[in-house]
Amino acid sequence: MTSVIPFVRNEMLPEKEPPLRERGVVHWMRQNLFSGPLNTVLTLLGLAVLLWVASHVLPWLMHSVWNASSLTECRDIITQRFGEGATGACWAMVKERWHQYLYGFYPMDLYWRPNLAFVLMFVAIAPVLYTSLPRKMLWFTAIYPALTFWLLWGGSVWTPVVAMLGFVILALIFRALVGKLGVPVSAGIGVVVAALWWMFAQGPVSDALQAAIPLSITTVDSDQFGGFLLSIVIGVTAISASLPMGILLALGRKSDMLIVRTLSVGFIEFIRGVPLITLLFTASLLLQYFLPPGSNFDIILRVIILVTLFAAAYIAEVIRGGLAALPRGQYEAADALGLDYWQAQRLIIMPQALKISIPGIVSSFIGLFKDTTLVAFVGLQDPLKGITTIVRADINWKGIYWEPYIFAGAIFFIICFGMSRYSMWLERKLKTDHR
Amino acid sequence: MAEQAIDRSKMKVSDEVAIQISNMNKWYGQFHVLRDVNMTVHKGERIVICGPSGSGKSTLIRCINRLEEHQSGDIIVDGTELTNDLKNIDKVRSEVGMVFQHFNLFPHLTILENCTLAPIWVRKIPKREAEETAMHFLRKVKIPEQANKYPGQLSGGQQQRVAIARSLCMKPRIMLFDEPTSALDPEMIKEVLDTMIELAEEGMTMLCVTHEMGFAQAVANRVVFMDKGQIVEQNEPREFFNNPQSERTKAFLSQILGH
Amino acid sequence: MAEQAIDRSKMKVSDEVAIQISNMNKWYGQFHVLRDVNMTVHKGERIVICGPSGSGKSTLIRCINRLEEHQSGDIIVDGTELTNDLKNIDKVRSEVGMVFQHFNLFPHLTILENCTLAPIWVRKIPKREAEETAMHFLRKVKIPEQANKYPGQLSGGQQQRVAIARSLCMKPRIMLFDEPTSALDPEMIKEVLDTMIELAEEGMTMLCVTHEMGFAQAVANRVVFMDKGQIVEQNEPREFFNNPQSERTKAFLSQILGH
Amino acid sequence: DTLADVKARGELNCGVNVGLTGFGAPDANGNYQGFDVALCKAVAAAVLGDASKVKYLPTTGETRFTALASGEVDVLIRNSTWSFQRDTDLKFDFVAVNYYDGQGFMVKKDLGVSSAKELDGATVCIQTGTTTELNLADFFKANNMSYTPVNVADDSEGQRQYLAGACDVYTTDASGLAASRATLPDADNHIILPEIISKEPLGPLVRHGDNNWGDIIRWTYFALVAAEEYGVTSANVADMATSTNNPEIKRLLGAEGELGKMLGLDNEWAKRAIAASGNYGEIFEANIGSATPIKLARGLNALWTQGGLQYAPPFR
Amino acid sequence: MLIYDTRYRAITIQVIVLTLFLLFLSWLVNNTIENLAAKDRSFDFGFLWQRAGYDINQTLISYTNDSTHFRAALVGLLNTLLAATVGCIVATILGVLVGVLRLSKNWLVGRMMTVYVEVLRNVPVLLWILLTMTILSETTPAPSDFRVTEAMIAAGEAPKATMMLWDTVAITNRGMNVPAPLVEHGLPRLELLGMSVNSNVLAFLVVLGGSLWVNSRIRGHARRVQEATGVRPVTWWKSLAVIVLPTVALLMALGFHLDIPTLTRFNFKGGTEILHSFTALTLALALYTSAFIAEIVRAGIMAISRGQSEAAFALGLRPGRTMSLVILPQALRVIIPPLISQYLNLTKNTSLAIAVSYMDLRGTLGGITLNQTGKELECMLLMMAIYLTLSLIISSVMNAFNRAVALKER
Ligand SMILES: Nc1ncnc2c1ncn2[C@@H]1O[C@H](COP(=O)(O)OP(=O)(O)OP(=O)(O)O)[C@@H](O)[C@H]1O
Ligand SMILES: Nc1ncnc2c1ncn2[C@@H]1O[C@H](COP(=O)(O)OP(=O)(O)OP(=O)(O)O)[C@@H](O)[C@H]1O
Ligand SMILES: [Mg+2]
Ligand SMILES: [Mg+2]
Repeated sequence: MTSVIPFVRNEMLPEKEPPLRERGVVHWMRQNLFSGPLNTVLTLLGLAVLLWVASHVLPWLMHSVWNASSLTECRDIITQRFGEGATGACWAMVKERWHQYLYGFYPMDLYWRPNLAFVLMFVAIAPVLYTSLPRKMLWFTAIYPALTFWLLWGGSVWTPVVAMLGFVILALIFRALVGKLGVPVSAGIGVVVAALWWMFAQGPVSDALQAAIPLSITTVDSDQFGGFLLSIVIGVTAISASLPMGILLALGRKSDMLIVRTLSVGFIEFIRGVPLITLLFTASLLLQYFLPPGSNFDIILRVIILVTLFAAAYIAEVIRGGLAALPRGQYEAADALGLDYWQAQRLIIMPQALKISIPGIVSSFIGLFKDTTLVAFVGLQDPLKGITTIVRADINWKGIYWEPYIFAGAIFFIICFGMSRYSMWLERKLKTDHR
Repeated sequence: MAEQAIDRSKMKVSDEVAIQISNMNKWYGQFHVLRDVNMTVHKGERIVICGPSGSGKSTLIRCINRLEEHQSGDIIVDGTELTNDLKNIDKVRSEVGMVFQHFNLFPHLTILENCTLAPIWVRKIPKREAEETAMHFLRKVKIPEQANKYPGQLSGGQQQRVAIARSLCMKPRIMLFDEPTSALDPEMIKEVLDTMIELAEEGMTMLCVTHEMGFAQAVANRVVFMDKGQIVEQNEPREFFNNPQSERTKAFLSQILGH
Repeated sequence: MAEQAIDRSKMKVSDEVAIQISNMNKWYGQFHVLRDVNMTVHKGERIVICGPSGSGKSTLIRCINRLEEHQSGDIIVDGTELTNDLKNIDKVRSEVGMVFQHFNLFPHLTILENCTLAPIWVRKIPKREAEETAMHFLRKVKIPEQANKYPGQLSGGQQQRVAIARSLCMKPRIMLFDEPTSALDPEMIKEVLDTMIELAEEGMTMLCVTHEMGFAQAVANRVVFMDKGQIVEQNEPREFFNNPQSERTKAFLSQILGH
Repeated sequence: DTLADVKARGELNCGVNVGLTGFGAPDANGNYQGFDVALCKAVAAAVLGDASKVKYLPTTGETRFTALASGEVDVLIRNSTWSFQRDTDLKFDFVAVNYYDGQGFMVKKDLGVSSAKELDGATVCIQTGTTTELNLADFFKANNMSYTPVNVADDSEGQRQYLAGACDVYTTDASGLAASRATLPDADNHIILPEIISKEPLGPLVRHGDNNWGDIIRWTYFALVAAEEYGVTSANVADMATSTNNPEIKRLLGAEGELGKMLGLDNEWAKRAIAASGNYGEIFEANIGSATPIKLARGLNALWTQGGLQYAPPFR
Repeated sequence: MLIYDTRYRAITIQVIVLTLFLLFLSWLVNNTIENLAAKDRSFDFGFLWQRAGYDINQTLISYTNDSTHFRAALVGLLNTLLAATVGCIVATILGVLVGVLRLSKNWLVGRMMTVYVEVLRNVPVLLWILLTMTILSETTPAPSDFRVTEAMIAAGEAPKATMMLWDTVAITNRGMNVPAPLVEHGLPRLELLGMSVNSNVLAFLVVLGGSLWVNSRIRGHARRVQEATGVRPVTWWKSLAVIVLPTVALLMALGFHLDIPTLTRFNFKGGTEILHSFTALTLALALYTSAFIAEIVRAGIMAISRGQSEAAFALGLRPGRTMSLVILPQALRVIIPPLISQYLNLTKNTSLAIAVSYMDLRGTLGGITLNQTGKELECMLLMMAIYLTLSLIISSVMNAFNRAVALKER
């Protein structure tokens, strides 16, 4: 039987560099590119694919033409410079038409208005995301929709102001009654009164105000909206308008009242079960059957409404996930403190659930934003197909096809990719917020 | 607990009834959790409820502020009967404070906001005033300096003390504790128990589910032992621990104290 | 541990060498984790490895069954040298069992399937036979009745015992343990240590990273202390604990035992 | 009452095609141009007194009739074929034919095809949702030939697919074919086959039930045709109104009679309509005529006096 | 008051909600009736039985322009299902591949896969459909490029393009022409349940099914042997023989031969033509969806902790076995639910087929039929109902699956 030989180290060994083959570029390549037969094959395959792509795309890109007034001219220039049979990109089209891709037919001298609205959007979102900002900024968030509406569509300033008054009335009535009648009833009465205001007082009051104090800017009609402006207007409006609806639907789906739950589930599953394009066709083809005879409003508005319903179903599912992630204890603590259902939802549950849901909401938005290209199928000027069709109908650019797709695709990529990265960053940041 | 001289003289029990539970039964589906529970709690009493896991202790105290609904029998809290009337429920809840095992602080609100939320929204107290009350109670649980931090930044013991302060801010007449220390590390348990002892000394009516027998001996004026949804034995602490009557109590105590 | 009379007489150490580590070095990128490690383990030895966090204990035993690759020096396990040769690695792995801190049971398989998976697919043992062996070892770790449950349905201590049984089913000659009890609640630690003691009594060669000093004193025939990737001290347990030589060991022990 | 609506709105909602070269498409500045668009402008000028008071609503093959039926547009001027079913079953009124067209075929020259009867087995690109689809099926059936359809969404897509060789033949209205051919880089390598397999009378259409509004569109259009017939152009219309002695022209231009009143407009309506983009001939030449890259011949669309079918009833 | 009593509160609210909902519903229906009356339209599906009058370029069931609109819709639906099925399969293969490669230690490949995923999923799917179509039709030769004329023979020139795979497959800018299976002396068609069934196919399926059954018996036997002795007998040659021989025998008996596409005046005829519109739609949808699937797969595999594979290695299992016995069975539970919702998305996205002239349900029922008949209300409602049914079927399969594989917990 061996006995243990005691051992004591008195001098500690110093740290040493790893042997040469474990360091340097060669090591890195061996480790990361050629660490085995399979990896070597993969690396070679990857290189081959890269080379193949480059050899096909690069010449075309190198032969780009930036200044020309028509496709024919582009082709001539390319033949001239690079010889017979050379092909190249004709970015001259983009140079001439880029503003239509971004703004559609929005009057050029008014571009500052959508630009301003776009910049202000970030100011409006900021206080929602960053609780460290002064709470007063939320007031700006509240008036932002009206402000944007006015900036984008123009006209009398009183129209959005009076419309906002409807919300103010709703809020006042709600506040006055909520103590006595509870949330659902007072909210219901508020909504009814506000709706009456919008239906009957909106027009006369804003006209009267406009007559008394004329304050207006140039009107821009919806049919002049197009390109990314249209996509962003539809996307942003639909997502923000769908949030409250999504919250209600998510609560409905979690409710223990059978009928409420069934209706919520039915709505959500119906919307999620049909392609967006059929809903768009509903907006353009079927709404005329479902609305009272004679009612007729803007196709963009109709599309926004249907897209909002669509987004609401998806947002509801996202928020449901957020709700599920909340421990039961939060509900119980709220109950034990004597908060009622709506107080608990508003003060305790929703702030937390929404925060958890931010990444999901952002990815719904990205999905929706990409899907706004489908409005081309109902005749709106989306940046991908709608504007491109128009450009191709121009006798100068008839027959161009890669460039518009690459241009619009690149912008989509930048926006969507940027947004997804931002939301990942935000998620990390919000997680450590309180540590 | 012994280290501290506990002043039992202040802990007066009055004759007024705070909670009256009579013939109360509760089922979860088919499962009979609480069976014919009868219990009278007087103002100022400090009752410790103990018993094996699953014996219905939590369920019992959760029935008292209607986090669970009972199916038969009566519960009268401070003169208000717990029925299906929402108004009564609201009234009872605002008189009864509850502290949970897992604290259940609201992580998105600061400590101060946690404490002022219910006073402002339920009691409709002006914010300024609510904050003053909150600071008062935070001082009492000895963490006024944490008022502007978030729950996530505090240790478990501190969080539980905040939870107690939060309940106190509603100025409840009765406090319920459901295993307030069992999710805590040993070092932190003492902080929380000290706070509870202080509360007891001020004459608060308390029902506390706990297995801290030291606490029971030092503070409780009555120990209730439950098993299988029934109250098996109750007695004042000294008698209860030294001279348990029922076999089940004996078995349970030997297990608990044997540790 | 003291409650139990441990029969050290059966734990014989033979002269045969089970593991021979010589001048072994390992780097993670630029970081030198293991520095010139030399160690000889004889058949039947029960070695406890301890040391501060990050000192390379886990890395060392993971090198022994090639879960990590070493960059210089030799490791010879049961006569097989660990090189890049896949055959050798397979051979070593089938002779060396390993138990992890987090059990790492396969949650989609029942306990029995967990235990028979490797024997069937690696050792090509008929299923019937593998199941018999598995039941044998499950009985040994005292949970034969759980054989058809899933890991998620067991407590932590039970899961760790299954993990041990799973390793044993491969009939290894050497067992490696990497902090097998540190993820367990105190009540469950004992169950697992008992199982390990039983193994030791049967003469299994064991290398065990653990901070359970009671276990070390009771079972180990050698305690190895590591720091900064080096073996700083090794000795038989009594000497090691009562008379540590190096300053580092002393500091470490005072910390561990001070608890 | 559409007229009252339009007047109250101060704007004419005109449903157009945005993807058809020469007939309707916005340019780089967003201004709509084209043969159909010019008629929209003329109507706006006649009704509202300002040719720019038009809101162009882009429609697709699928949405166009719904847009009209639902009142989203006041008039649809979008190369739509007048057919029995559309006039009756869909409850629309075609008020005139501003372009007599017919479905034709375009093929690559090197295919060596000289007649549509030789197209057995060919792959044919065709715009979906149009009458051409049915004509095509009927034509091949009648001639006992087979074909493979490629149903494309719009003209530019059709042209692209044809050019890429995804189909041997591109079929659409002959005007569209000519426009497409004109803009091909190698126009000479493509020929339009002689067969015209269908009648495609294209014209503006309005909803059933508002006859006065239909009359306004119809007679605005006829005013343009008549103006060509009488030599009234956008350049000389102001002079003509005062200087002419021809009573028909006088009535047309409002110098005599009360024709405008009968339509519910003022008497200058036709004058303004003609001034907007010129008479029918001018519009034709400016947008699709031989001076443009599209180079359409007048053909059937010449005035009846010149052997064509364009014929305006008398203004009296 | 009812609203303050917990017992009646819920019922009261539900009654109110239901009333409001029914009011809303009847408002909609009422509007629709009024609108239909105002437009002098009717609401009936009779048009489905009228002659369609148009042609469809890809039909899985027999269809001519004399068929009814109903049959056209059916053709469209089948085309939708075909694109969806093939798309899902390709997307899964690509997605799994990319997801696994993205986890690979190979730096270059890892980066390339990241680019693949990010580029594909951050650009609208419509663009991918249009682009794929453009690439397919721009980079392939026209049918005429295959023609060999007298003049060319004389000049010794080769045609610009030639057929592939021993002159059996022609890829043109319209589609892929591949050989089609034909039988010389086939069995007569069977009339079954009012449907005409190709009995050759039936016979083929019967024989194949039989072979597969025998094969499963052989494998079962092998498994029992393995359980008893630990050694698995070699069975692959038995399996091969059992599956191949009877099938080959049947095909020979029927006089099986391939119908090889040949160049005619305009197109390749004979064989089966796989249109580019189909390929482009399916491929683009598959590529787009594969980016999402790759992320799902990656997340699924990463969700299985490293500990699992280490434990398997420590037990002596080889990496391949570890993957198949330990990692995949667990990862699949995580992967499959989101995977199926991707299938759902893909199925819904096939409605973009019109962008590349593929005649799916949207193209027939919701496109040409709608246009020719003007029955937008009926067509759109019918179409929504069909898509909804498809979705519900897929998601109920998913729920069933989830319930079946849920891990057992305490
Ligand atoms: N929501 C519920 N639905 C069904 N059964 C429940 C529910 N909550 C608790 N139970 C059951 O009721 C019994 C009593 O539960 P209770 O939580 O009151 O026990 P307890 O005495 O507090 O136990 P512990 O010491 O473990 O907290 C237990 O058997 C438990 O399983
Ligand atoms: N995969 C790895 N890559 C890089 N560094 C690593 C890796 N694994 C471990 N290390 C580092 O190697 C050192 C030794 O790690 P090891 O896990 O062996 O320590 P340990 O002694 O087992 O510590 P503990 O008691 O915390 O388990 C640590 O500093 C650790 O950070
Ligand atoms: Mg409990
Ligand atoms: Mg370790």
